[in-house]
Amino acid sequence: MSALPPGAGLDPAVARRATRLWLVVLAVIGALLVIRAIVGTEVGTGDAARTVHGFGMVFVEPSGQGFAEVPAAAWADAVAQDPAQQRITLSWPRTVGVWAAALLTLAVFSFLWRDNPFYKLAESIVVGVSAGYVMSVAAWDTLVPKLLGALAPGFTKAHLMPALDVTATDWWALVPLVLGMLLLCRLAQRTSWLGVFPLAFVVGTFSGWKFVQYVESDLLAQVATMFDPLWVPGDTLAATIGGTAGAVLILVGVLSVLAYFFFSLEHRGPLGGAAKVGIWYLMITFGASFGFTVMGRIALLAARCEFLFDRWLWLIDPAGNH
Amino acid sequence: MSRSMAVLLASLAGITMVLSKFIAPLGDAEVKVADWFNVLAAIAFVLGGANLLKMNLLAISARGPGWGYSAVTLCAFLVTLGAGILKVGVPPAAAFPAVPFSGEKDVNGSALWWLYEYAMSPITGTLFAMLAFYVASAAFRAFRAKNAAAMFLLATAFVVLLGRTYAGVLATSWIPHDNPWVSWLRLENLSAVIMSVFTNAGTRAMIIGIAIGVAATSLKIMLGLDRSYLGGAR
Amino acid sequence: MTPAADVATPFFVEGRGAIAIALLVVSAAIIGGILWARAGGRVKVRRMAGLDAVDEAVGRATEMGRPILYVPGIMDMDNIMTVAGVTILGRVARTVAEYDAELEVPTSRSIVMASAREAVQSAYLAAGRPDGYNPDRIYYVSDEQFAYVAATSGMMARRRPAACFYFGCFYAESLILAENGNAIGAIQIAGTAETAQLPFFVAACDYTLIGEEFFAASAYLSGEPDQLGTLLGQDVAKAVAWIAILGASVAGTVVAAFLGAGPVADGLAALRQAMGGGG
Amino acid sequence: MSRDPRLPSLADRLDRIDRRWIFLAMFLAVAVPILWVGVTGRTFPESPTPAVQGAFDAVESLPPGSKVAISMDFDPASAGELQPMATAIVRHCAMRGHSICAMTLWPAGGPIIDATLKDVLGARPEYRYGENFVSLGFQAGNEGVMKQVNADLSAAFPTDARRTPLADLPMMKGVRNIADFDLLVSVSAGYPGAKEWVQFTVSATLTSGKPLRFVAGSTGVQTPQLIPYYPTQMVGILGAIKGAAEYEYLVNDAVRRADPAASIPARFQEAQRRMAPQLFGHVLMIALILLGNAVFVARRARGASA
Repeated sequence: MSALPPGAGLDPAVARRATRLWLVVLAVIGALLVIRAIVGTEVGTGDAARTVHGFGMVFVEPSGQGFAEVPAAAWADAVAQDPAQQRITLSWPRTVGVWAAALLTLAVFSFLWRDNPFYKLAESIVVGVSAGYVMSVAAWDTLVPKLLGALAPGFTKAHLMPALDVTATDWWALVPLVLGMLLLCRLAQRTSWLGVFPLAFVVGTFSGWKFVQYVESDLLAQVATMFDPLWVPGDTLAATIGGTAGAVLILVGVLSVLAYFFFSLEHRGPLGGAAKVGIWYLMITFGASFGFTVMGRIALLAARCEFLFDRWLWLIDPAGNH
Repeated sequence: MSRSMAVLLASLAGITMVLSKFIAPLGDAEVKVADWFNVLAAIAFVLGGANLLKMNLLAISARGPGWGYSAVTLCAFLVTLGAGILKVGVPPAAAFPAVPFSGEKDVNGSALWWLYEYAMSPITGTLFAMLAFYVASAAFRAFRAKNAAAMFLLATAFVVLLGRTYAGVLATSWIPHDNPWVSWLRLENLSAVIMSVFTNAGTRAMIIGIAIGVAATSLKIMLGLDRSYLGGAR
Repeated sequence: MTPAADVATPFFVEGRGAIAIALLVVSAAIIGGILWARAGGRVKVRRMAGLDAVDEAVGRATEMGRPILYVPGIMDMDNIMTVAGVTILGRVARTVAEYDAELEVPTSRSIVMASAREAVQSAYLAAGRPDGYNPDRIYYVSDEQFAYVAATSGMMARRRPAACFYFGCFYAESLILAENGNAIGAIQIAGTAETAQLPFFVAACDYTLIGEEFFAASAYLSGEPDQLGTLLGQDVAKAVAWIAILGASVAGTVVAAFLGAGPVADGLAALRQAMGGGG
Repeated sequence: MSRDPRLPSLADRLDRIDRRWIFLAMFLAVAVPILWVGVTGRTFPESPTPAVQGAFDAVESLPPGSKVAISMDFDPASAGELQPMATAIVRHCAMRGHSICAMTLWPAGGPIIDATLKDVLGARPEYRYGENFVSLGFQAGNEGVMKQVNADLSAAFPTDARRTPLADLPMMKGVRNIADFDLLVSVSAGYPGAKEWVQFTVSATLTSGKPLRFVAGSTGVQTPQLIPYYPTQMVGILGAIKGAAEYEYLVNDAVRRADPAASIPARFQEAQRRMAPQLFGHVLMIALILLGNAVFVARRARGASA
């Protein structure tokens, strides 16, 4: 394997080799999918059991105003009872969706190998879709209820959000509207100086807010936890010694880590010693935090693998989806 | 001139917020301000969206390398925005059949739901999952016992990793669990001790330091000493 | 929203004495530090290797003709870490302007983009290079965390910045960015107060500013007396906290081990409750 | 050095190993056990830690019919870790006959609540919406909402997710503020989440005469930040998928003790199933750390610059 970092490859010979390599990878993936389809999957039980060669399929049945997903086994059962039934059907949008999701998943993983057109495609899609998504959410969840709903409650309730719980106009909503308009003045060169006022307002208010919040719930409350006695009697001598040692180690740790954060004194002499112990505590904290996080990250990878193996390839079926 | 006014505005706004925590009639200022900020951030999307359009349109018109990806981004953005704002494929809410826009914007089956479920969610989820690979690579490279501090980092990560699996439980299962003098050495207990003593102390002290750092930063903003977020470099 | 005022509500919120005192102490310490520095008092600040390396990193990027990446976190301006990140950006941008290097700032929020542009533009102005400022290199990507990461990682793989700075509020993206920066051989300097992400920056970056150090960075980089005075003030506040912690611990121990239940124990419990330290 | 410096030693080569080999190893360590467990259906037993036992006991010890509020503050990106927790806790509450009130402060949390409630309560006809369980849905405002629910729940959530006013829901009779619940659970992936619930809601009730019992479920990365609040401000913590697996085990164990013949549906063993890739992933991480240090020591012994 070459040690080339991802993205390097402007040399045409390298680029040609990379293209060939990608063709091979794609051919292998394609062949595996064909084999998967030929092998097929048995869905349904008893008399309804049948082998299907498709996978990554989603079946739906009507439910309320829309459709609900049902396991492939339910479809097999329904077809076994009545081959002409139209209640449980294959959902093309959802099936295409599962395949799109699976291919996009592979495209993102391909970045681990190196930057490549598939990753770039996935990247372009996610940037566009997510920006559009967050803006839609902001429009419907914030602008409509909190701005339009506050300033024009009658119109909003009649046409957009009948369930909105407002009756009278709330003129306070003009404040963010004016601030927002000032911010948008940045779009034009001549008026862009007005854009600093909303910035000043936001940063100012939140600095006041966070000032009190952090001093209250982090500084004061954490100092207050240190009222815990150092002497911790337990049921047994071992418990007493253990509890007391723990309490003393906590105190030593808090004081020495704080000592590390002193800026106006060089880390020499007793302060230097304390700061060094402080660093050790910090490193233990980071090590533990790292260890805990690894767990979560592996779980996420497992979830993606399960998606590929379960919902797309139908290799496993732990939750009885097909 | 406008900058000085802006700094004054920041100070007044900050001081008002501080006072609101102590003066009862100002008590609901926080909720209001949080609402205002959300609305402002929503309006600011016009700035971000305009920038996104501009950057991608420039890239497309320049036909530089990779302009096709810009076109994809642009299409994905406009399609999603259109689907979301116009609630494409969203039936009216059951309670209000006469109001066409009354349904939830991302109800199961709608266009926005499809884009979220099958495009955005798998990509972002996979990017998140790639961390599993990166933690492995970082662990191999960075966790080396170069000095005492690194040794502590390494040893703790090791114990926690081992203690959180069945393997760790097996590895120290020979230590009697009913002898209080040694039972804490069992890996699953040892990682709990690390968490409740060392991590507890380290986190507490960091939280205290951070609170003081936030206080200093906020005060500097309210006093007008830090103004570079407004372009007021000195 | 407002309940009917059938009982006269007091003008001041009750039970906020302890927090008021704490705010006054912290404010007095920091303002005192500023005044001390203004009056010509000497403020010595210990070295912070991570910040001393900023110049070196920018210089190296200039030599190699590669851009410099600056990420001000992924949160909005209502987060103090983002404000600190933008402030540090102002200082870093000044160095970048002096070296005439190329700066790249992808942001995850529209308002942060606006603020970062202000900070960078005025830094270029202050450095005497207003022409070097290019607002198009400070751009909005997406509010979605991982969409932002996808675009920034891709950009890193293609433009190969020689120096990466991460100053602000970070979540899971910290390690993705830092590992990708590592793979392209960039010098990386990070700073955050998001304690959960510090291990990853420590593992994958060359230098990491931990917690309060991150908030001290802008003052340190500016080198102005006012700013250094705030560091002194922070230290005074920390010293008070240090003594309070020691005092609390001793008091708690004496009460628990020797005095037992009684008026002193009640007083201590009341004090603890007023400070919000639970039961 | 006695060897030809142009010939890199094994340690040198390992030191410069292409990280993609590590990626491949990690992929295999996770993917193979998933397939193995998926095919055989076997899981590992768990031994619950005190923090998880505390959470379990908090639900177990409440008398049937108690009111439990659950805030599902996460999005699909963290569902891998947190969904099994949310499912297990809701299921445990349902087994004990508690009333469940779900809410979320994350915009993407609404569908998660619906799916969880449907998944667990769908097969329990005795659970009727509005009487034994409600979903308040999503409310924007982060800490602002948490402060509001301290004083007045209906100010923060005027209606439930189905736009029914709270006053019209039988289950919400007698619930004026959050402290009227017997237990608050937050399953959270970050901000706002368990930490904020402690700071703004639970802490506020500690002085009000009726302390609110609080259980947190959290991602691995957030768990260390919650440790300082346990056990004073929170009675239990479920940390990461391991915490979820332990809780699931306790719940499933309770089911089996009540009825030894009961079969546990696969979807209620999700976290336990996930522990197999965890085990191999962790072992790989440990091996990588050991290998990294072996390489480091070997190269240092040879005098190579690190």
